[in-house]
Amino acid sequence: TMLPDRALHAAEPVTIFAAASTQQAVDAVIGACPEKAGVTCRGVYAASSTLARQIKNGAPADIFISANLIWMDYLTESGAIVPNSRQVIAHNQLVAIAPRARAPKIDSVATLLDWLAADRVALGDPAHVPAGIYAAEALTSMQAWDRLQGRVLALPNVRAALAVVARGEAFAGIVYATDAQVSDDVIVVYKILDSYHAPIVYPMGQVAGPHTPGTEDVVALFKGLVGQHAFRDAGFQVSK
Amino acid sequence: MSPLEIEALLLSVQVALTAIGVSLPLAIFVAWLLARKTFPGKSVLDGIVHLPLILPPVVVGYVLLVTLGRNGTIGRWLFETFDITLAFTWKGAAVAAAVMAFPLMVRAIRLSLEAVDVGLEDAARTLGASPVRVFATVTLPLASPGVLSGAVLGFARALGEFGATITFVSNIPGETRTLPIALYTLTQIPGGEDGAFRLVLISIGVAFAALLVSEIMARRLKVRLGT
Amino acid sequence: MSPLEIEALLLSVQVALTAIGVSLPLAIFVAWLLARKTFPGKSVLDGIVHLPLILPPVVVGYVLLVTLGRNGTIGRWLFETFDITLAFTWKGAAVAAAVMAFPLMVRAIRLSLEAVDVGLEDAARTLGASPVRVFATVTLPLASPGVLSGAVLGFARALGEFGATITFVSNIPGETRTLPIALYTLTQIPGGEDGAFRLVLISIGVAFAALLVSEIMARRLKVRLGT
Amino acid sequence: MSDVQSSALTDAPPVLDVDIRVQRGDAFTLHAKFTTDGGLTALFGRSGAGKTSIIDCLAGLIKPDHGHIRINGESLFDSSHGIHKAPEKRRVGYVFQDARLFPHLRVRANLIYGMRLLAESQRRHTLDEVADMLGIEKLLDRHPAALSGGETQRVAIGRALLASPNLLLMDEPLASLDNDRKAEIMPFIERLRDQSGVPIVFVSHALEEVVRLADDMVVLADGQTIAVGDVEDIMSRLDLRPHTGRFEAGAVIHVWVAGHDPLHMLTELGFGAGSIWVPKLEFDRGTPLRLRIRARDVSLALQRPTQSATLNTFEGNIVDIEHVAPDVSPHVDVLVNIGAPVIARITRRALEQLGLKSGMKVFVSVKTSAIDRHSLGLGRRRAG
Amino acid sequence: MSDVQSSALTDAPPVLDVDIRVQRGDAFTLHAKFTTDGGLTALFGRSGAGKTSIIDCLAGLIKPDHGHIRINGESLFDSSHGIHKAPEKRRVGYVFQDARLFPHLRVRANLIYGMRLLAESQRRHTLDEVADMLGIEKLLDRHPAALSGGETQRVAIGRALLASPNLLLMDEPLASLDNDRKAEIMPFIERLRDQSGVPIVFVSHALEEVVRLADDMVVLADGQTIAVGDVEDIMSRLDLRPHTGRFEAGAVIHVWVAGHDPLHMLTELGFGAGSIWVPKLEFDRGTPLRLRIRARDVSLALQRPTQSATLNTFEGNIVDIEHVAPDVSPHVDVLVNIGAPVIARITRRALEQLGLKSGMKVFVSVKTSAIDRHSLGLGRRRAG
Ligand SMILES: Nc1ncnc2c1ncn2[C@@H]1O[C@H](COP(=O)(O)OP(=O)(O)OP(=O)(O)O)[C@@H](O)[C@H]1O
Ligand SMILES: Nc1ncnc2c1ncn2[C@@H]1O[C@H](COP(=O)(O)OP(=O)(O)OP(=O)(O)O)[C@@H](O)[C@H]1O
Ligand SMILES: [Mg+2]
Ligand SMILES: [Mg+2]
Repeated sequence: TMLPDRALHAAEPVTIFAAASTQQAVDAVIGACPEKAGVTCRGVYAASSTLARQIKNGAPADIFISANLIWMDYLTESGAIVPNSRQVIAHNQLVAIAPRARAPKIDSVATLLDWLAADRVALGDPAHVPAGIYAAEALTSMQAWDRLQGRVLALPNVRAALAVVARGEAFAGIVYATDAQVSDDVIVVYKILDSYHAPIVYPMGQVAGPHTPGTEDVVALFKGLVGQHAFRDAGFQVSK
Repeated sequence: MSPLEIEALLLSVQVALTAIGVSLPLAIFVAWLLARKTFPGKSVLDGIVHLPLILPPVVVGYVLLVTLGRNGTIGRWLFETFDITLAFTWKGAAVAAAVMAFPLMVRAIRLSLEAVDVGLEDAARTLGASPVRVFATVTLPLASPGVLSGAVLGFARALGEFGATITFVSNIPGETRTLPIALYTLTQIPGGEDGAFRLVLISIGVAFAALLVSEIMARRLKVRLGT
Repeated sequence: MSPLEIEALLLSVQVALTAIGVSLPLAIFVAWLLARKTFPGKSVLDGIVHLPLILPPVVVGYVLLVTLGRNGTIGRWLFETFDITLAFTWKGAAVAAAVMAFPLMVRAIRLSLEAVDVGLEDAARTLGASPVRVFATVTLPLASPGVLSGAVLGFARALGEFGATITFVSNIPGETRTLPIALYTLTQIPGGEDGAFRLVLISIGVAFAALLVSEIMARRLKVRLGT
Repeated sequence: MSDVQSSALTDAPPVLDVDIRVQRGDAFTLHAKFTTDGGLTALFGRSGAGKTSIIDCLAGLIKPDHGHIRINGESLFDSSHGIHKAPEKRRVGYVFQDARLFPHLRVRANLIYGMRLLAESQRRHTLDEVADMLGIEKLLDRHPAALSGGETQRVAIGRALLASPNLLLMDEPLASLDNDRKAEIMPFIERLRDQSGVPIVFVSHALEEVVRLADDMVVLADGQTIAVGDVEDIMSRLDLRPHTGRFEAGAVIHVWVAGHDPLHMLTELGFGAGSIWVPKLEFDRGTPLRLRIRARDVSLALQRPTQSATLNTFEGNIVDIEHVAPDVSPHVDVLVNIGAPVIARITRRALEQLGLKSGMKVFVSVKTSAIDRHSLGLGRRRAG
Repeated sequence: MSDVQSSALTDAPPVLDVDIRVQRGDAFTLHAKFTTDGGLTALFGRSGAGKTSIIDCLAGLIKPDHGHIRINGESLFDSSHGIHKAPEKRRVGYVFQDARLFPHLRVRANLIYGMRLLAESQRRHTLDEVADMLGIEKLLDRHPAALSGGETQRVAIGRALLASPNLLLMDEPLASLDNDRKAEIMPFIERLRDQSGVPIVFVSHALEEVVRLADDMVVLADGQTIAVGDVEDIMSRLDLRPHTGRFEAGAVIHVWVAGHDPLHMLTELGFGAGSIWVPKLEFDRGTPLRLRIRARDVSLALQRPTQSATLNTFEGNIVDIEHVAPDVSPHVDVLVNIGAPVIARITRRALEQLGLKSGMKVFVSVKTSAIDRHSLGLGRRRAG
């Protein structure tokens, strides 16, 4: 969508619309912007779906970092993202977590599934939360989804799932590795292999139309070492 | 309507009615305290009543989870004493809706209670009615437009409650997936707009029906109040 | 408080005050229409007023985004005619807050308007006051407790507004990151809990301050109303 | 005052021309039909007769189902022409039976509420003048809730007066006032009536107020207009006694101020064939007045009383003798013509003892002290 | 009725013992101090004197700052003992000046509101009886908003009566009623007073109501208790004239029913040294009554009037002559002892013409027709 007035706001910072789960890493990159890219940056964090809709409706974003492919595809198809600017800048991993006080010992998929079946399992809502979608996919691959579906607590976002486990409302949960880091009350009891689900990727793209000067430099910053370090520090895996 | 839509609709109505039905007496009591009594801590009570309005619903939901969840102090007590589980059940959804609707109900009822002529209450007392009876036979009937108004407001709010509900009781189909939660879910996936739009229409339909009923009741009340 | 907290606090207060300040006259007008007039489509108006209450805030925010965004019909017209941009600005946050608070304000004000003795309005008319003047000098002052109550309720709701706001105007630091949105942001980063807790306390503080002010105003009103 | 028919004979339309029907609830139908030529018109009737309903129609607060209301020929309401003027366009001052002070305004603001809406030139009274007359100067800064019942009513009267209305409606304005206060306020109403030219419609249960203040009288019963006419006519109509009240029967005669006796503080009032002494009045010689003489205050004797403290003794002839209510009352009313008609109420025993018959000569005594300020009304303009 | 001091001399405590101080707002201080021995006590005073405030204190709606209120020795309020009984525990029936009907209840439900709270055995009246007496049978299914002013007041009276109170408080209950209606209700109040033994405190502006109904009278001015006592005493105290009203001066004498003349529908009332004829009364021989004779209804002459229609003529001696208000009135009041004290109001001119002096013999005439039902009260128990 054309935004004729965008160029008028030359002094404005480069604005990065990023999935809330990437906030820590994106903040780190933004901190480096003035020095490394010669511009100021600001981060706007919300659910990928919210941000995508806003961009489609003319939000003043220069860069979009999504927590999944679907919303990036949605924007690309509607012409709001410069197609060749897209690049995956980080990966994530699913982990099974338990309250620190009740952490079991799990060494195989079989023990994992038995444990999951014993109580409620907190997930992001498989209907729409990416982490939940991946988790459901993984459990399906493990041929346990039908069995576990009834025990699933589908929560509005991963952080909510984390909180439910941290509070002991559920004794098991499946979240991103990055999220598991956040809370001291939970402990990772099992890392789910990538092979059980589609890769968990964080694509970045440049918003189409007139944009804030310096946007390209910031895009480069994310793609470069600064970005890689920031995401790795936040617990993501960084590909190259 | 699809079976899923009907399920969500019925659940929503059940949750909202339960929420209002259970919390209305308490709302009336608190409104009366605030309208007619002075006591230490009154403004603290007033503040607490308003909290669900001021805090983001997700925070309220989180607080509910912490206190009423199965590991929460109250939640555990409820479970051990009455075998009641609130977290992740429709009853919990009703609690969340009730909490969010509570300040609205209290405000409306309080306003009406404050408008009741104290002279009429005095008259009732000289006729031998105890304060409780005065309240039941004079104050409350005269404030009934406000009670109705508060109940309608609360019902609407309960119907629309989303943030606290999803945080406290999750999004369990048939148990806690109310209309707004179903609606929200649909907005989170690309192409969900059509389904979402249908749910919006259903929500609006429920709301209009509720308002219509309340207006009819209000008109009856007016006749009964002789105004 | 940290500069960021202060920023969010001031922004929230600014947004909430603007929201209430701008929408209150309209709320009074709509409440008056509903309380005193009969016209075709009255129940439709009543329904529309209540919609923001029934729909999940995210849906309301989305509707605002689509209509008032830069590409929305009304949004574009506003921009081209008055050079006003609502989407992704604090003004838009105020609009979102106002829309969400609107039904609460209308209900409270309507309730008070309905309680005003028509006999007093009659008396004012026999003294030569036009209906507008009667409204301004008799009806409205007598309904002022309800207006105040509605404004307080609306202000609290506006302060706590999250879903519609983040959907409509996003989460732009210094522009649209109000207290609830800052709170949300903090819950998304590791170790944000302490900060989030501080923000909850700040929110509660603002709310108590607002309630205190409103109670003082209510007491003054009571004295002025001679009751 | 006249019937609609007779008023059609004169050129000018009646000052007030009312002919309305209203249905209130299921049970009550009001049919009011009267005209007045200005001055003060009293609506008189039992509780529930429809007095307040009429006043509400005049003020525009109730819309009649049928008929018309005209002031000086101008329609305020006319069902056949679809006219129904808004209350605020009628410039009526209404003193409500239930006061209806604005609770949120202090007494001062209540009083000037209507006045402030008028141009300076249209204001006929000042706040100070009215507050002083009503004895409410000290209350100006109070809220209505802090007033006693009578204080409330006085403020309500002041508020209506200060709006300088073209028609003043008063619904039992004096009922909650004590006698002294009434005595202070009545002259003010009289002055309004006589000097302002503003027609006044007045509801009262108290016949002495009606006689003193009213020129015309509309008698209502069960929503029907039973009688309309000069107060004098109505009061001397024996068929209306059940409505106007039995005990307070009397006659009203036209008199004028014939002279003063300043030493004894007496005033001489002339009438057809003599004069009557009453407590001193502050009126100029020649001023026409109406004097109500209650039947119970009149004594009869066959011989002229001598060495009596009664100053007013007249010779006259018995015109008519009427049993008041043969089954329940020991009294008869004797109508005596002493140049003007007066009614004497005596017992049947006395009637028999004295052998009174129509046409007989009798001596009529009226005590000066039985005539009080309440019995006197200023004669109306057209009577002067 | 007596002062607090003198009541201490008797064994039984007074029926009602009130001694209270209240501050209302900045400007008004009320100090009420009176005792009564039951019966009907009238509070009399100008608008704003504090009558409603006293009643509110008795009902428990206002808490006095100091003092006590006792009924038959039992404290309803006592500041020195920290007693303040709740209104609903006092069993007072309160007829409010502003009616205060419950707007959401129909007339019937309003009426039985208090009655329903009583055990069957405690109910002294039935709904039908009271509705009939007040003429409100047809209104039972109405809402208060659809009542006229007088109808509202009648329902309010009924509601208080049906609560079968132990103390009845009536704040100008008759002010908005027409004379016929008053005449119907007053006998009921009299019966209540005489037969139920319920003490009644009654506010009225109308002296004829007070005289007819009240045993005792409390005169208030500006919040101060000016005088307390028997109605007879108060009414004949010349120093209270400014408060009790100048025109309505008169004397109240104790009489008893001495006989009847059914043919002429007259009743003979005996007193100290003679008898007086009045319209027929439905009382048995010997019934004690109080008779108020207005000064303005009494004539004086030096010779016995002959061939006069006045039945009641007495010989007496002038006890005292008092100028009513030398500067403004032509009248003097002459106190004559005819075996009982009566006051005659005559002009100064007549006084001079007849050369009246203290001690002179005079003939006093009282017209039978000047004595109406309003002038008569049943004598109180202790007087009987
Ligand atoms: N709430 C109040 N605050 C201040 N003054 C008050 C209040 N209520 C009454 N007053 C004053 O107290 C005085 C006595 O009032 P009260 O109502 O007892 O008079 P009242 O004798 O019943 O008069 P009325 O015959 O006019 O009803 C009045 O001067 C009144 O203005
Ligand atoms: N809203 C109403 N609905 C039905 N009936 C009504 C309504 N208002 C008044 N009435 C009836 O109409 C009749 C006339 O009432 P109105 O108030 O005119 O009487 P009024 O002559 O002023 O009596 P009062 O002297 O008692 O004030 C009464 O019988 C009353 O009950
Ligand atoms: Mg009336
Ligand atoms: Mg009073």
